[in-house]
Amino acid sequence: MKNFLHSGALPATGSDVAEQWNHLYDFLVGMSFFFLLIVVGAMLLFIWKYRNAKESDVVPIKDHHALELFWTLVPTALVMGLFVWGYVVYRDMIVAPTDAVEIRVIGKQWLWNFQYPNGEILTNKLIVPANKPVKLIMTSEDVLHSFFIPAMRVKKDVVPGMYSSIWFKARESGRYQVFCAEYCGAAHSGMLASMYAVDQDNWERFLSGRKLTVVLDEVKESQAASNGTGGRPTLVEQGQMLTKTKGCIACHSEDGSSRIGPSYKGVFESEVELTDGSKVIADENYIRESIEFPLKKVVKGFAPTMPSFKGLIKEEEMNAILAYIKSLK
Amino acid sequence: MSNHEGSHHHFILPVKTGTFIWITLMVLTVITVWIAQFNFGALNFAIAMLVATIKASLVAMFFMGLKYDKLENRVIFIASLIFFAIFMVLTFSDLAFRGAFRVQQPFFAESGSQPKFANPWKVTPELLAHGKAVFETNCVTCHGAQGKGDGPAGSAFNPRPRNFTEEPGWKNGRKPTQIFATLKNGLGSMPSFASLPLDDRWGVVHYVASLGPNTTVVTDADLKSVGVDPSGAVSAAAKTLPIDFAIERMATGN
Amino acid sequence: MSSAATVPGENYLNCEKGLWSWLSTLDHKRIGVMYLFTVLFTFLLGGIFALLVRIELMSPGRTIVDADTYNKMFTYHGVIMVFMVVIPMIPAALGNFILPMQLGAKDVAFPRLNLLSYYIFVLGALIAASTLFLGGLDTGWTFYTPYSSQSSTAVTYALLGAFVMGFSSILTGLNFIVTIHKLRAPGQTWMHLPLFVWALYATSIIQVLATPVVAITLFLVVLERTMGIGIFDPKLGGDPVLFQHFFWFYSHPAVYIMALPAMGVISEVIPVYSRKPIFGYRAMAIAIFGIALVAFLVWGHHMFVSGQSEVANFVFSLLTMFVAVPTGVKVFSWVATLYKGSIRLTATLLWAVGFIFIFTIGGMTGMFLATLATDIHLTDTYFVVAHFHYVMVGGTLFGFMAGLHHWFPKMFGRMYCERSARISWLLVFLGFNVTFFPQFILGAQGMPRRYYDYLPEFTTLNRISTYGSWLIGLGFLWCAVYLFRALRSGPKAPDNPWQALTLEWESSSPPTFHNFDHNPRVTHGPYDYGLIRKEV
Amino acid sequence: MAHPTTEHHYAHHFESAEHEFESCKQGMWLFLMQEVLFFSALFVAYAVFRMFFPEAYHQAHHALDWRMGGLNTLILICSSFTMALAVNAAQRGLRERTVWQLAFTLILATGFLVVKYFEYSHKFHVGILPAKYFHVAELIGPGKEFTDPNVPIFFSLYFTLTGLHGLHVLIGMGVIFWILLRAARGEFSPGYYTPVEMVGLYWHFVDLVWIYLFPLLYLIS
Repeated sequence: MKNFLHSGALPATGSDVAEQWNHLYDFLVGMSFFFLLIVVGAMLLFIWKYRNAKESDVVPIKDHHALELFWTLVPTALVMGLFVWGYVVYRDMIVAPTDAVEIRVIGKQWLWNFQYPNGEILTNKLIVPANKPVKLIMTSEDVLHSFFIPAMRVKKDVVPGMYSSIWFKARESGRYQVFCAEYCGAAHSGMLASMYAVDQDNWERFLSGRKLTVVLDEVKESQAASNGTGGRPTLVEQGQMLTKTKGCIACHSEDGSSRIGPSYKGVFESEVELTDGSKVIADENYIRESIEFPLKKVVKGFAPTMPSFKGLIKEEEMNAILAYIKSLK
Repeated sequence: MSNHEGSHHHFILPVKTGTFIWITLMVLTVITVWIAQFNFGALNFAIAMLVATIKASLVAMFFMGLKYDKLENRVIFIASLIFFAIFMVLTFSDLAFRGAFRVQQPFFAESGSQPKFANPWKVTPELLAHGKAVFETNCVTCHGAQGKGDGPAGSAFNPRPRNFTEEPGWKNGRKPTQIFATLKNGLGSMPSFASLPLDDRWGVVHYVASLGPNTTVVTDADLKSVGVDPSGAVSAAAKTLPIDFAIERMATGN
Repeated sequence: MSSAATVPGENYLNCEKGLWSWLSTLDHKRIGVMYLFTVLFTFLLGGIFALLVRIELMSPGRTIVDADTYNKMFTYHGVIMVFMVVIPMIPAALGNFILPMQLGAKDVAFPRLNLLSYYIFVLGALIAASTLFLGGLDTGWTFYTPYSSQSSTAVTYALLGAFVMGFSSILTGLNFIVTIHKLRAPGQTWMHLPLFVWALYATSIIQVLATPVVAITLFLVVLERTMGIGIFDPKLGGDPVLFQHFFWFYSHPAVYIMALPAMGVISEVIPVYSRKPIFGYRAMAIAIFGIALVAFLVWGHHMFVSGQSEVANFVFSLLTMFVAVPTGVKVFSWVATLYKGSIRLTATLLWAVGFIFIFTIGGMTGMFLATLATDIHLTDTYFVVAHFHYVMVGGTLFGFMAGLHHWFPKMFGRMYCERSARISWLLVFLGFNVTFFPQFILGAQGMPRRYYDYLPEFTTLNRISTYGSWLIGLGFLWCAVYLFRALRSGPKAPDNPWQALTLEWESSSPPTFHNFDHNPRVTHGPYDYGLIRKEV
Repeated sequence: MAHPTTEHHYAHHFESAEHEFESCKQGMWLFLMQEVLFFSALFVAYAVFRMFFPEAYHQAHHALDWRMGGLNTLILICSSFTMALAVNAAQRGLRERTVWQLAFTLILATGFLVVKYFEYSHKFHVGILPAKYFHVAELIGPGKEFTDPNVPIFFSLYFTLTGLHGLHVLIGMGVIFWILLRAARGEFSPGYYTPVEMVGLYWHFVDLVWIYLFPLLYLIS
């Protein structure tokens, strides 16, 4: 029964709270169908039964107090019960255990930065320990965003000038999708992040800056794409992944279409015209400069809106991104 | 509509009653001001509101004639106040209980990443040179290399970017503190440059101020007005960690 | 006053001729008709945007437009549909025409104010529409700060447009309240008022009480943009969530400005076509006011994840639960009215039946969103999109269509083709469910709303939804065709084609300039079907 | 005091002049109802930020001169009184007195705006502007420095509240002038004085709002 209701209709159940949430949701679905069946069933039955009945056969019933009382009081009791149930689950959703791992989140148009206790900052990549409560303390740099992990059934607006928080405990390690759920402008739908729940050993490795022993999903995907050559992904593939995780593709397409900024396709070593009319060759230096100081040399026809990524991209990552852009002839 | 017929007597407020109400209102106003001179703590607010409500009731009941009006009209007016109260109470059910998470927001307070220049509000030739360098990376696209507002990207904007070499037309004024505020908050199409380090910003401010005629100097009073304590690096106003500073630190990871 | 002598065949449509006689008319019927055509035009506009939005969402990534354009399209769809279609649709268009007639009055209390309201509405709509040529509008219809105070699009004009339209709504409400209080015909006691009047009465009260708050709120955002007052700007010490309180203090009751009149229409239609008194008249009237009152106490349920305090979440969730009770009473009473009636399944009743089906789904899914825990996951996803379309489109629009088909012969003196009307209903009803039911599943799966691009796994349901939207479009297109044909060459309508008992049917079709040839006197309840005959 | 109604032609959908008058009056009360709610959002915002930043409110109110505010309160109360007298005169058919009282009301309203003008221009001069443009170039006086960072938000509310109220005063002056002309033309009588009474209600409401604004803005301890 549960599988029938959930298959395809709900995201994965990632935590114990999500499990509780599912029960409540199931109840609501059942209740809705029950009432819908009563209302629509009765309606169709009456219409069918009394269609074209003679007007003289009409029984002019004006009211029935007992019946009315019944369908006032029963729903009242029902919704009160529903409120209590909803509130009980809600308490579990918002009150974080005191031993939760705290990770800070900053939303900005249109990416997520995650700041870890060890000082690491990752963009659009949230690494958390599995089976341990995690509390996210979030704020925004510009407009409203909303941090939403469907599998954990948690969501909270990220508000400038204010800290909001959510918590969850992922049951299993793996990749979970993160969305921005509050409309925040042009690339709202590109403001995605991946959450990776890793086991205790890897979490400690991550905190101490050592190499993880697990291969994160996105790398696995690219392995499959690289046609079974095995081993680590190529530099170009890494670069492609990075443009996704850093949020670049929210504004820069890889297929030649214009978004907020120019497309990567064919840009490398081409001559681009800048807003001041001068022309530059888009070589490694120019692209790197544009990533770190985006407002310095803006391509003609585009607004100077890109945030600086200085300090957010490691040298190795920069190399991979450049290699990737170079590959898009 | 028989219920509307008949010779209903319009109530006419007698001049004598009106005069009495008027005098009472004047006296109550004087009382409000007088009481405000004493300090009863939280009670002051309650007293002020009580007196105001007495005055308002007098106006509504007599001048507006609600005391003698139809029930319907009385209900209408009182209902509007009830819904006002609902609005207030339910909004406060959020805001009065939100305190813990709120970030106190200083408006011009700056704070101390390790600056290259101490007290950057004091002009020095080195700071000016530094400001020129910062200007050339961040501002020339719109304001032009000479600061004449003729930068290449500037042509896209309406109004055009400020010409720094002219005296008139500065929306926020061209005292250094005022330029500083513009840098911090942005103006029209110009984005905020609050993310630049403090001394970078002051450098730009001095450089921009030096481009035009009649360079003004920063006085201690000016600095105070933007929340900078002239004697030290951090303003006393920044008792709590300012949010943009916090974000800056978080984003750069130090 | 004595009844005006009428020339046979003369009615409100032909008593004066020329465009100017329309533009300067003080006749509530003509103003109602002008509203009707204005609203139908804006509905067409909003509908085109809706179809474009759905086409863009046919496949992930770019389909026809870029992200910026998409954001503007859904914003225009929302702004037009909310402020220019569903809010004025029933009260201003149908209400203006029908309300005074149901009361037995010659006009609304303040005819000049009524015309002024219309022009204010048009002015506001034009100001808002001017943004189309001034850089567009990309904030979403909710205008949430700080995005709306920072967006470089023509937000200021859109806000001013909505601000101006707000006053049209307020003045219409004011006018209706006084009309209902003061202009009832002899015998038209409170307990003899048709439920449509009750519904418009409650609606008007909401309009007068709530609309000024959104007016000032939008104005504050204008000041924020132009003068930097910073009340909603966290950088200046303001609070962006406060905007949401102000906004929803109006916009939640506004949902009932949209839904209550539709409920009123349904309460008119069902007794007429089942030849039976409405079940539980008194409870129905009380329920209307119950809903209107609770409407003001529940706005915070739009903000469960906004960062508002847990106390507020608790209070608002609890209060929201009570909306279900009067709404349930209404739905059950409608169904009970059908019991042992003599059902004539006309197109009008079909729209009403469609209303009950869709509104029940809309209401039940509202429970998911009122319940704190489930709301956390579902809010800001397509679940919400589906829910409010089930309430707004399924509710208001189906109610409007029922009302339009019910009163069309009275308004224009022509009959439409019943068969065509049923086909149109079938297309819209099927199309609606095909469009929006998949969106419940999309939302439960976690697809956030206002997304230009989406993950590949959401493709199938999105595509089904888009196909459904074409069915809806087709249905309304067909509806426009047969109604237009009826206007031009439909058979002449009798005065009371549906044998209804409410007062508006006592006048000729179309009504004369003064509505009635005699001064009407009410001697029976509005729904005394089967009771009057017995007395006779 | 029921007067013959023959001199006023009421609209065709009313039964009598009395009926029309009562309807208009109720319409006016409903209009005032929406006015209450119109101002309510600003009062809620005022209360919210007062709760958040009590110290800022306290510091900021030093920049407002309670003498000016008090004077304006007295002016408005007087104008309310003259308005009440004008309505009284119109009800009794005293045409000349109606005109005079309305003229007094207009003069007092002008006085209110003049005082307001001095207050505003002083603030603009010293750099007290809505929050984003707030830049105080000079200190207000010894011991009255703004040290709280949220002072500007108070002035945003001050300008919005008093500005909107001022706008109401301005509109009020317009309609008072309009009925003054009509009264001078002798259009009103004991049988028909609806516009005078309606404008009177509006004007008292404007006074009513100020009665609260004065202590809320000028007298914060």
